[in-house]
Amino acid sequence: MTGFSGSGESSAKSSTESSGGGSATDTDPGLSPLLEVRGLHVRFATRGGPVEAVRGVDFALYPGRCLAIVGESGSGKSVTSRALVGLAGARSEVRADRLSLDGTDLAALTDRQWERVRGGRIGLVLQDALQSLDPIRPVGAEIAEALRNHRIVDRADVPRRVVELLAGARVPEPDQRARQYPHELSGGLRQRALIASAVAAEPDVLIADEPTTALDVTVQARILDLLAARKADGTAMLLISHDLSVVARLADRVAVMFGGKFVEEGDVADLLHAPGHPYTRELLAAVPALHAKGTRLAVTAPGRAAVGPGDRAGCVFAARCPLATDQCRSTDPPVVHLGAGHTVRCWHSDEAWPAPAARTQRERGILAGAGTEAGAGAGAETGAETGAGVGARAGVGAGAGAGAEVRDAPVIEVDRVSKSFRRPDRTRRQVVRDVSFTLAAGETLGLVGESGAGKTTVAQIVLGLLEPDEGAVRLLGRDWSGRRESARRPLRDKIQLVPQDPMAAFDPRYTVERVVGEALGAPGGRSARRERPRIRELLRLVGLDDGVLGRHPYQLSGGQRQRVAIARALAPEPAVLVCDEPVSALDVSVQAQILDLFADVQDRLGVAMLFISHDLGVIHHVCDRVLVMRDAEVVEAGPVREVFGAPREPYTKELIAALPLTD
Amino acid sequence: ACGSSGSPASAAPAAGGTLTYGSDQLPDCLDPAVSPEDITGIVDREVFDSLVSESHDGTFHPWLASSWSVDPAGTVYTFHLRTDVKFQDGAALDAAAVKASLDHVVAPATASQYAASLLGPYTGTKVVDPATVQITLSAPFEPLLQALSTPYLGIQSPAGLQAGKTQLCTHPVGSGPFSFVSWTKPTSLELKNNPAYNWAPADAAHQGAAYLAGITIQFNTENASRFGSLTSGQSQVIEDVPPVDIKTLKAQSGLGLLTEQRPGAVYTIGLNTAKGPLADPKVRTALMRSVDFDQLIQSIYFGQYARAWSMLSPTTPDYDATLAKSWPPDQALGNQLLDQAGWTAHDAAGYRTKDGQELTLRWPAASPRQDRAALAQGIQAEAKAVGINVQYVNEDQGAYIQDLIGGKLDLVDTSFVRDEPDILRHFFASDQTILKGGANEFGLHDPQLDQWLNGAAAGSDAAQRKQSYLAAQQYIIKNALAIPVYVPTTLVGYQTKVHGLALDADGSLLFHGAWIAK
Amino acid sequence: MSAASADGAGPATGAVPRRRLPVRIRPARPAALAAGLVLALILLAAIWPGLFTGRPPNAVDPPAALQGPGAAHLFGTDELGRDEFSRVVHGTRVSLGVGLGATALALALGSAAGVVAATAGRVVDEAVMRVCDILLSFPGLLLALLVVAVLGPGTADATVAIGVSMAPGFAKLVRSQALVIRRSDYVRAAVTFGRRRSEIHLRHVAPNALAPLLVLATVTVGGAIVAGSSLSFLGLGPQPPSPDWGSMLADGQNYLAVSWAVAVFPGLAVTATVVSSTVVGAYLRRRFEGRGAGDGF
Amino acid sequence: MTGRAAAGWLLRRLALGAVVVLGAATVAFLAFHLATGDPVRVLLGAETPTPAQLAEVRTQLGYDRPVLVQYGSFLGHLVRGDLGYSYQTREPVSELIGDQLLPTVELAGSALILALAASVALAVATAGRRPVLRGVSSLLELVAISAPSFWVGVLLLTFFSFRLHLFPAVGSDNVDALVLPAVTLALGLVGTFTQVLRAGIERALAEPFVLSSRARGTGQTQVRRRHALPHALVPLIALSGWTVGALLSGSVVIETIFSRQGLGRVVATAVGGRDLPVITGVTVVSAAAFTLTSLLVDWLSRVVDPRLRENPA
Ligand SMILES: Nc1ncnc2c1ncn2[C@@H]1O[C@H](COP(=O)(O)OP(=O)(O)OP(=O)(O)O)[C@@H](O)[C@H]1O
Ligand SMILES: Nc1ncnc2c1ncn2[C@@H]1O[C@H](COP(=O)(O)OP(=O)(O)OP(=O)(O)O)[C@@H](O)[C@H]1O
Ligand SMILES: [Mg+2]
Ligand SMILES: [Mg+2]
Repeated sequence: MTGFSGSGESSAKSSTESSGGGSATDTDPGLSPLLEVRGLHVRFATRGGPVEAVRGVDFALYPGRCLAIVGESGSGKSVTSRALVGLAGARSEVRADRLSLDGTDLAALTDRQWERVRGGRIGLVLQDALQSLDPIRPVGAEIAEALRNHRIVDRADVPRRVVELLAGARVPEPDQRARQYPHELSGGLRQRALIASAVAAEPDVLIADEPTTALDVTVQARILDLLAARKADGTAMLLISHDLSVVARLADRVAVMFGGKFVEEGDVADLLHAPGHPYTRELLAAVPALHAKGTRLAVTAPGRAAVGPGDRAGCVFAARCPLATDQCRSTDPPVVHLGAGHTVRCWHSDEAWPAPAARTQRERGILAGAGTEAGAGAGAETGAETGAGVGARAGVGAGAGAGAEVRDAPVIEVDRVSKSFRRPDRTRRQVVRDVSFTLAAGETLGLVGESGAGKTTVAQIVLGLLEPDEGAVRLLGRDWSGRRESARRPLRDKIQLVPQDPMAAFDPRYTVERVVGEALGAPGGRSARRERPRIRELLRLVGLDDGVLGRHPYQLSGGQRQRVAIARALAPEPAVLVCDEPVSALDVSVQAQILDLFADVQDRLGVAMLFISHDLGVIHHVCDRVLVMRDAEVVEAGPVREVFGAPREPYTKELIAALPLTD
Repeated sequence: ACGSSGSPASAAPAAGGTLTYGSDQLPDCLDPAVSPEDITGIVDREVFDSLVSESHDGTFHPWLASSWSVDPAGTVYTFHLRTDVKFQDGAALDAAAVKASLDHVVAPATASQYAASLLGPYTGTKVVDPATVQITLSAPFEPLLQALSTPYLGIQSPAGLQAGKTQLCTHPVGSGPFSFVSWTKPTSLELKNNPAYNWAPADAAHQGAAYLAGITIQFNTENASRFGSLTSGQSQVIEDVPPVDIKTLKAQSGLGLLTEQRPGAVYTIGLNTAKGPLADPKVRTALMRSVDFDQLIQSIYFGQYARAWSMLSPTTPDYDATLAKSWPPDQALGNQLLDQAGWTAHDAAGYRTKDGQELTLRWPAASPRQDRAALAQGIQAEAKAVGINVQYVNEDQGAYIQDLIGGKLDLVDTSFVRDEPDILRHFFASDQTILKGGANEFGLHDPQLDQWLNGAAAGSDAAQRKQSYLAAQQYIIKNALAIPVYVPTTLVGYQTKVHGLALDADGSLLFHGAWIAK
Repeated sequence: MSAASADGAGPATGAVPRRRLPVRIRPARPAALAAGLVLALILLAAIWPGLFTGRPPNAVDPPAALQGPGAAHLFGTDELGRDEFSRVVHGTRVSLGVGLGATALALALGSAAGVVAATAGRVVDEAVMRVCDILLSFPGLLLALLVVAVLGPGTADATVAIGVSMAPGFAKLVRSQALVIRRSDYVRAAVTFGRRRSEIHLRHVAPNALAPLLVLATVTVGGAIVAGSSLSFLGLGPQPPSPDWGSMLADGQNYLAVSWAVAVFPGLAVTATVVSSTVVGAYLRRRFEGRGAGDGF
Repeated sequence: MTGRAAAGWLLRRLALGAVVVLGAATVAFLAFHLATGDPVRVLLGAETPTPAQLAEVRTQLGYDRPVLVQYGSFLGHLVRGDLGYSYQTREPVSELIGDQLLPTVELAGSALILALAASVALAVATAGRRPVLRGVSSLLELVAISAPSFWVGVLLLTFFSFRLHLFPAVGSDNVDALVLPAVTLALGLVGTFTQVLRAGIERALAEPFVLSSRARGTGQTQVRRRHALPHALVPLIALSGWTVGALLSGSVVIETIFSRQGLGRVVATAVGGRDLPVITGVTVVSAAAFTLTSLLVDWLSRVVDPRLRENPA
């Protein structure tokens, strides 16, 4: 399955470039590299032709140091990491000029020898801790497996050692946990157990692929601490992440990957403060936590990393780059040294980068009629695809955006609502307790808290999809909770949902036209066609062109789908949008575009938003006020600036402290 | 035609060994007084002895009765019993035992399906002394001795008779050469040697206890697998070798075939003379003549079964050989007769109609054997050629009986093995309706036939009886009362290491003298 | 909406509707095309047998009985000299009729019961599902046999028997589909647009629950055909002289010693029909699943 | 899951099982009464009784009572294990079933073991590798699944028994006689099992935890054995209900072809002769067996897959 070819430095192909460029790997002259990779290529044979997932990557890992690879989804990070342990995948072809571990040529290993390297010399913590532990085996068995494979301790000592390792990974009550199954553990514990299994045989190299994704910020911080401890013990580490804040905490050096190549490499501080490559700059610009509310995040057009068939000439980022010239598109860019150990592959690394634009002052209260003009302005900034404009039809925002006096009238009043669910064992579990808040027109209220805190439940109550056990909800001054569905129906238009997973929220048989049409009260195929002009208008509002009208949701990208979902939510001209984790499934750059879109929509239409997220950075960027939930209760509430600037509750403090990159 | 297996030149009979016999029927009750089935007869023949024995030439010989006499009026039969006979349960055979046995046959509670009818105008049995028993009849009844020689009137142990209906059905106890051991429904039945046996019929080839230590009867209705069990050596003897396999059997060394045409009523299709289209003799004759039975039988039975021309089988006494080939197939005649009968129009499916009524004949069958179903389909196809729609429908036993009793059928197929022309009375005498246990399914009431058949049963003049039976056979064919189809034939396959197998007068297997060469 | 749980990869116990061939193939397009072609021929034979053979299936010719395959008789002849090829071709209609009829009946009965269970409240739901459980507690053929015992043997009766025995599987599937869909986000979304309950059922629940069902039905036909021919092999299906594959085989079994052809071709016909319909069904299912919908089966 | 919760689960399942068996019995009773034809006449078989006799038997058997009373007494007898008398053999049905159960279990058991062994070997050998072998294997499996067992049985019988004389054609006495029927019965299962297992193994092999295990230095074969196979067993266990049904249905046909003793043969004969008491009896017994199996299956699934313990039935 996995085949190596072309090992050895004699291969002329990429050596000129990498040695001539003086790869960043040379910057630790005091130490000899433990793992050395040069000219790594990985290609997959697929139905649609070969896919070049990794195209010539060079790096080295040193004991006690950490290299991070960042980059958007699909850029080839995971494939790179898997290639290092000889598990690139079925139908893959791996080529490397050099792939050596402590002087041994990995490319020449037999299957049996590989098995000794895996886990024994190189530990790999896979991307998805949820699924990287066998669900039908106790977690202890996985750790024991590593011990047995490498005969680390005597058979009889294995259970004891498993407990020690769990304890070492800071798992509380390790002897009990060892006997538990993955689904009985929280995400953080699972990740720790997984790390314990990866380091059980004490490998010299540890590769951690997105070790903190899908974890709550507080848990995330603890996992990073754990990895930092391994690093301090002298393990050479390769950290893979798309989250720059994580990287900043752990890594010494960063490589930015795009389209299967390292487009920029350097020491963490250098690279984050003085990014040289347009893509790195975009990446940094897209981090919401780094940018105040009211600034635009996205700089470039949406689109996935260009991992395509074959080695095309030209810069991999050219298609998305605002600075791209014909030269970029035709010729591979050279490696440019920006400073000590800071290199970038770009023709234009010296050119000025457009500063993140502050959006024009928020235009709440200004009549929606002005939309066309402002839309054109915004279009110029957002680039080609969104450029079609955030042009609102005159009427769309009218219901809500009716001037300053309306702004402060609450659209939603939530008064001491509580909700509990029956557990399978018939006890009740309090999911929401005594939650109260109001939401004014045009305002954005953030709802933040860790998983299971009850955020979605609050959203459902507000949407009138769940009845609170106690308390009441009022919508636009009228009773909303505690009424029959038929009585609620006339007001339904006024409150709409933007879901986390739009795919699941669309009828799989419907085309985009029908999806949006349904929200306009035209559910049939024919009636939707009659509404086509309005549907088009709505799609244009969210930056989609007519081409998507006839497509099915599964034929759209994640970002496009979320745009359709937003268009659909806007269709009935709501006064409130409830957004439940609307961007957490998206890549940073796509996330940035969607967040921009939300801001634009709110500017145009003046809708109020209840914005749910577990990502403080996103909340910080989007919201006016914030509610922090923990264990079913609101523990802190207030304007974003106050809560983030001076958190009062210990839990909030912990949350904010764990957020690495606030400015 | 005496059938017997093994070459006489072989070594002296060896005792011992269990013989496995594959039967193609599943018995449902082993009380001979209840069940009329062939397989019951075969099993019971080994378990029960009869008062007298009939040999192949039609003469009678002493068995349990050492001698007998008939009074001049032909209504009182006196039997002198052997005194040395013991039942398998240890009881001695005496006149009281014979009386108990016969009384059991006619008792209404027994609900005898066949045995009671064998006794004819029976009025009772009298114990004269322990060794003498008298059977009285209300009228002379010539077939009585033959009836008494069949296993269906075998003498049962008095203790056994006390045991009740279920026990009688499942645990037969008699005085025969083999005693019953066990019956694993529906697959097999075990018999074991009765070492005390020393009272074989006077005409038997072998006297004393049977050679075989036991017999295992495997019930195996699947033709192919039954035959397979013989070739693979799982069974030493099988009944009803599928005709298709006769060639294979003959070609294989170490296998032998015991074959004999069975006496009695041949496989016959009875016609509903009482109502429906077949009430018209022209239609009956048309059906009879329109089907080429020769070819069908030849191809379905691979030449192993002879074509029947009379209701009686050629091996039955008083068989009318002149009927042979007297009514050859003639579809032109069939068409002509049907036209004459008024069935002139044709419907869309090609069947004849009269007054808008299709010429449909209903022929139900209760889970028929495959060969008979095939035969029926052949008949169906040929009848269609002259425009008759024969509907051959598979029914369960209950529905079938209801159809039969209700007369909701036009055709019915039967055969009946018995070495007695009196079997014709069973089918055609007007008092032999099915409700009375007879086989006159359609309630035929023909004074002419009644006179012949009842007269022959009562008459003791052999020549006159013969005349009556010949006339009856001719009459049946002439009036198309039933269509004789083929002559059932015993086709017993055996491994040649089995010797001494014999067939009784009815063509049923006898194991008393059988032995297996070592 | 539940907190993180690993149910995504969880197995679906009991979700396997019984009485269909549990085939897990994912045929490629060429295989499906080939199977589709075979199936098309079979369908053509069922609709228009005269296209393939001019001989009547029931015409007997005793002297020509049990001939092997040859120029005169492509598949040979049976014990009555009937042309085996003609009988196999004409048998297509009977066997396919039983298979399709039973599936259609099961589909109708099952989806009616399933929709009722899913929509008519707890008590009805509970009742319908218990009845399904009860019927599912009979082994497939046994339930069909029970129905035949009640109705008596015959083509229509066998069809009904098989249809009834397959219906509970469909009912459960429809119900679970409907329930999943009812709890789905898109139905929730429809509620937020103020759609009425009845309208939601009509526009979202029903079509989405039924679509995978139709695909399932194509996979099920094969099982129904096998069940039908098993019944007729046992003598409980179409009655003679109707040329039916199962009963042809049952008859042919007796003549194996003379002619192998009588037992081979009807069995081949059943197998070819079932294989091709299964492949086509599996391909359709795969296409359907590929669209990201209905992974409920 | 706590012991108490487990006990509660078991109790609930048992209660549900009792409902199902009761329901099956009711269905059977209904079938009995819906069936056309007079049971008394069927019971009397070839006899041609007088109306008086009929009436007598009818009273004797209680068929003259109101249907509800009959239903009550039917259930009452059922609880005591009394299933009535066979029309055909006039034996108590419970005895008949008791006698015939063992050979069927023997046949079904050996077929099951055979099928499991063969399909595990096949699935492990072909899952995710050797595309040509895998293709051939899946085609053969499909044919094995699709070919009706009566046909396969007849072909095997012809070839191995009649032509080659390798195995006896009939009987249930010795191990030899079990080979062909068991193989016939197993063949259909092998196809299904292999496909299910292979799909399961392939699905499991694509899961991150397998990659994770490989990254720990676990070899190919070990990964298949330790991780993939147990996962593939879960759907196989879930299929047990189907399997039991297939085995029982299969034995009806196969016992007929091979003239074996057993429940299947009893059923086939009973249906042919519309021996409703027997059919009813077998129905109730098989419903009970089925219910027990599904209980066992659910329990087994919970053992194999701990995730299921979280969501009680
Ligand atoms: N087995 C495979 N067969 C074919 N293509 C593959 C395979 N594995 C990965 N790829 C492709 O290789 C590219 C890189 O994938 P990779 O998983 O390394 O991305 P990533 O950077 O880790 O993204 P993410 O952040 O989403 O994890 C993707 O385009 C992916 O589709
Ligand atoms: N319908 C329900 N029945 C029972 N429990 C439920 C139900 N819905 C939610 N819960 C439970 O209530 C708790 C809170 O759920 P909720 O979905 O509101 O959390 P959340 O804050 O949105 O978490 P996440 O960030 O994971 O989405 C969870 O533990 C969940 O398991
Ligand atoms: Mg990745
Ligand atoms: Mg949530």
